[in-house]
Amino acid sequence: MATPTIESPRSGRVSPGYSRSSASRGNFEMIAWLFMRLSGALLVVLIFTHLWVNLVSGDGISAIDFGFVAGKWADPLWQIWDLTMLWLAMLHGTNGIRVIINDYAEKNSTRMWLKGVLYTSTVVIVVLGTLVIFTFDPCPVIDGVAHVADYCPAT
Amino acid sequence: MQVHKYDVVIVGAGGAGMRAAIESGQRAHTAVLTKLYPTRSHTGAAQGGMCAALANVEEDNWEWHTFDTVKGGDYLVDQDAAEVMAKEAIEAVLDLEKMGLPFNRTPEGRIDQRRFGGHTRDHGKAPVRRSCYAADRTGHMILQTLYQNCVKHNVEFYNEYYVLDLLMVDQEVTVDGETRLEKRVAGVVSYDLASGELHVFQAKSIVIASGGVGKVYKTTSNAHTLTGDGMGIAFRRGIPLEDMEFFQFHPTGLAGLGILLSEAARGEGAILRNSDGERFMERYAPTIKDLAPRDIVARSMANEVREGRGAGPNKDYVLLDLTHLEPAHIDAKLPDITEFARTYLGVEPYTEPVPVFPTAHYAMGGIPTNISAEVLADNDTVVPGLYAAGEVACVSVHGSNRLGTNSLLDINVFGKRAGIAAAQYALTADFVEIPENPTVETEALLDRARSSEGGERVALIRKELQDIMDANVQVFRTEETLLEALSVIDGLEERYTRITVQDKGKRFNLDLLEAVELGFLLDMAKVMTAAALHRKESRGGHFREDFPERDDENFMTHSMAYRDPSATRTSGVRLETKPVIFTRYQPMERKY
Amino acid sequence: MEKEPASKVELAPGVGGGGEIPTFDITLKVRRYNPEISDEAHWDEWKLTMYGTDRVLDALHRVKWEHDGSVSFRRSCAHGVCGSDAMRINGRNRLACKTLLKDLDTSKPILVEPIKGLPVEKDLIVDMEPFFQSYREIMPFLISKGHSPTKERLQSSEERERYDDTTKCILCAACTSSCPVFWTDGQYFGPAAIVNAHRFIFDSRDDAGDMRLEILNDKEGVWRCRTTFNCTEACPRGIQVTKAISEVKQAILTRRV
Amino acid sequence: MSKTLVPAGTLYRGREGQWSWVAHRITGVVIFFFLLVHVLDTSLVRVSPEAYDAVIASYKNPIMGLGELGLVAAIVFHAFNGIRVILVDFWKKGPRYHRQMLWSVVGLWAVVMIAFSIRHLMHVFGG
Repeated sequence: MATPTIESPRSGRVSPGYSRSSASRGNFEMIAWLFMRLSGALLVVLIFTHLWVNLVSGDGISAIDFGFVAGKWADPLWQIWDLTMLWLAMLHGTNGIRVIINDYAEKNSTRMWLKGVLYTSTVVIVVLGTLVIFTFDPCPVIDGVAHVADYCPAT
Repeated sequence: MQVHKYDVVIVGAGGAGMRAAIESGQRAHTAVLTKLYPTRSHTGAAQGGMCAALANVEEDNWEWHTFDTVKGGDYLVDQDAAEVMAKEAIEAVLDLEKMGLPFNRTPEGRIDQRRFGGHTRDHGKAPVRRSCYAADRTGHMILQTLYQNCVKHNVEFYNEYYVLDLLMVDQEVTVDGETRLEKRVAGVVSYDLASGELHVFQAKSIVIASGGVGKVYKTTSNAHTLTGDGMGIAFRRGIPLEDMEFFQFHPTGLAGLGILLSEAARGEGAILRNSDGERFMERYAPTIKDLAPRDIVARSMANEVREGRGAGPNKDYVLLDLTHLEPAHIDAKLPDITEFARTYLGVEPYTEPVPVFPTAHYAMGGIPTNISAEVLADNDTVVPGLYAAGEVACVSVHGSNRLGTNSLLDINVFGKRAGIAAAQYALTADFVEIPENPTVETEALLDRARSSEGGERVALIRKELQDIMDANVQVFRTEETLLEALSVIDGLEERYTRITVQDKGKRFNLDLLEAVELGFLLDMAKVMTAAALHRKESRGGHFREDFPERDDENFMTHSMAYRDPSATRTSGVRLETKPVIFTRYQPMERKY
Repeated sequence: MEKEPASKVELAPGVGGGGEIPTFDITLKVRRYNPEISDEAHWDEWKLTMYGTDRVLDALHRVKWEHDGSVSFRRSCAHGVCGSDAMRINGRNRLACKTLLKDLDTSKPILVEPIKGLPVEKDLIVDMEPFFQSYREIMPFLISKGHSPTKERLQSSEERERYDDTTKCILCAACTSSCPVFWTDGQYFGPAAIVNAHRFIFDSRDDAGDMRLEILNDKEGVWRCRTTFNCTEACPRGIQVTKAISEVKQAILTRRV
Repeated sequence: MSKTLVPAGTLYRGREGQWSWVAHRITGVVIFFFLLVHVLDTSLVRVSPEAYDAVIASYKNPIMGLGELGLVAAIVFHAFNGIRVILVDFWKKGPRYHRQMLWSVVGLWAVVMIAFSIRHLMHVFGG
């Protein structure tokens, strides 16, 4: 009836799943923890304003189009606003997901793999977003046709 | 079977065991075997404090402490031991403080002290503040602090290793050209609860510190695990047990449950009342009233109930009244015990008195030792390498009645002495050869319990044992009740041979463990009852209604109970006596 | 403050409780697991008649002593000071000896399971070694530099009060095994280890606070705490565990930032 | 030997603290994935105004409108509860009042969401 090969308890003392691999020195986790709180507080202001401007004030979402975005980014304040928001939100989110992966991915390989995907996408998105904000031309000339709007400088 | 080799093996990881381990671990290769995790030991349940004549809050000295201990024990105390304890108490408290114990403090930052039952200034003139404490969890803090220091010193623990046998051999020794047989200890056999395997530990010194035997009673403050195993294994191997008739009943157990409310409650000013609202201790101990020693208070309470002044629907308890104390004071000094009253009885101690009744609390008797904690095989022969300390031992510093706080003191003073002595012995001695087939008897014991199919239930036998002990061998005893108890125990012992253990597995077979424990309980109940029968006088915790007076002429002696199957009238327990050691205090009438 | 209490008082009728102790019926369901018999866990249930003052531990004892001796659980003192019988009762960590049956919903079965996150050995018994390992690693003992005084070290009542709460710990593991982070990440030091570090970090007599803070600054240290308060709610001693962890976090921050 | 956590048993019945943590995690993950998409769709402004307008137009249909409502709900909860977490961590009395603070978070969240829903649904359905 009994399975003959059950290990007797404590034969290996502490099961490997519980032994800390190696003590990590340095303050990375502390800084990450602190960053989450500081960036979180800032993001509340940044995002709530963003939501207010984009979704509540004026005609809300129905007013959003290329012109709306271009109109905002014509103003350097909004450029910096959105840039800060992009960076903080991405880092805040990435760190959040990193913690979740640490919590739930039991196998080292899974954890490495998931974190690889996470960090790659973060880098891609942050670089892409930054480029878009900085290289954005509110009055692009596409295929020789100029996009004209009231915020565009008169040619 | 696995064999381990250590210089010193300590059996039990309560206060005494760990105090010994801290000393021994720093001097010799030491292992501690415990059937629980160390921090589960019952030292942790002690609440009130630990007395030492620090004189931090008022004048005091260790001689007064010695006197109180001797008088509290109704002069059956070995006074050399009491002197050692009272004198070393001061260092013991300071040791603990240095190990980190968070004592409550005086406004000057010194260790605070409070009153406790039976502790007086100047030989009984008035209560004195002598008990050092950490709120009402002094025992908890002692246990934690000792464990912490064991961690600090890398003491090797074998947790959940249940010691079932003491390996004793008779060795020929030649002293002054004369050859004789001497009892020697070679090691212990233990049962690993997790795997069900037997492990033999060979050691030069062995310290038994396995605690008490309160579970022979139904109403008890003791843990389920206090089943007299250490006393049992020694007794079965021919070591006598001293003064086993003296068992302390703590006055303030929660009525019906036995859970302890510390004497510290009375130390802080709580008083006892009967159903008439009368502070009845004024009649029994006019000077120190509610702070009289435990035997007197317990007996007074039982007497109130017997004479019809008990409270409650069945008039079977008295009341502990704290309602005149400030709630803030109660919270600061007695947080845990007020919580017990709330949790378990639903009584609010700020506004209502708490139902209490005496609860079996502490074995004054145990394995006889001298003041170096060496175990005695008779009145004066030391077993080389075998030590005992704590409740399992009888030094005897408690005589016939232990004073409150002296148990925490006992474990620290004699635990330390045992640890040092065991290590020193181990450093000079050789290993004693372990006998061939060292586990054969233990295996037989386990196999018998495991394979017997008689259908008797361990729990039922234990319950009947506890019932008869509560009814017949409690605060009041007579020849009649004791004889009846012995015959009931004999019957139970016979039924014990026909038990069925339902769990047949190896892993954590706690069903089997309980069966083995019951064997020790039956043995100890027999010894206690036989010793009580033998002592035809009343002294301290032992009150014979048929002999209500103390009889110094015939009974100013310790009793020594030996295992002897030929002693049929007393169920295989032979009783002898051992003289009491006097130094400076002659017996007087014990009045408070 | 001390005045002698009255020799005799009038007691209110029915004072100190009293009356018949009521009985009631319960269904006790215990999560069973014994690798000697099967790799699968299952539930067993019993119907029992219990008394008003009975606790979950009494019900378990009743089962073990009268119905099935193989039901296995740890217990010792039976009044909440030894910490042996932490288990999950109706989904929450409690001490079986401190949980009165009458305080539970007895109309439904009472569910008893082992604490979560530690390897189960048999029925309600878990392997406590990982738990004690973490405890040992935070150096839970007083470390004091300089030579010790001949008498006691002085400590004011305020200094003593500073760490009073965390001295109450009985190492029952109810907190650590209630922590969602610990369930999935057994390497996390866990609330109990941090509580015991706190007890020494804030002890004015101790000189090794920095070393303990360094240990808990580890990636498996205090920063894993997500303030779910499960530990605080599970603690049978009423220790403000989350608060203690917060204080350790602050201590690490203010020394470093 | 791997971790033998054989009897998984029932769900742990944590209280407000545990469930707010669960909600905080879930909303966090939701927001993060939205953020990835949101950066990508906004990037379309670099491609052409038409491409951007086309994608944004799809955000304006009623089903997406409800999705946006959900997203804002998640953001607002995550934000308010985040502030609560910060207070628990940094305010001395935070741990004592964490439960009251959670109910305040939920209350505030409800108020904000009711107001926002009315306004937003007007935009979405009112055109």
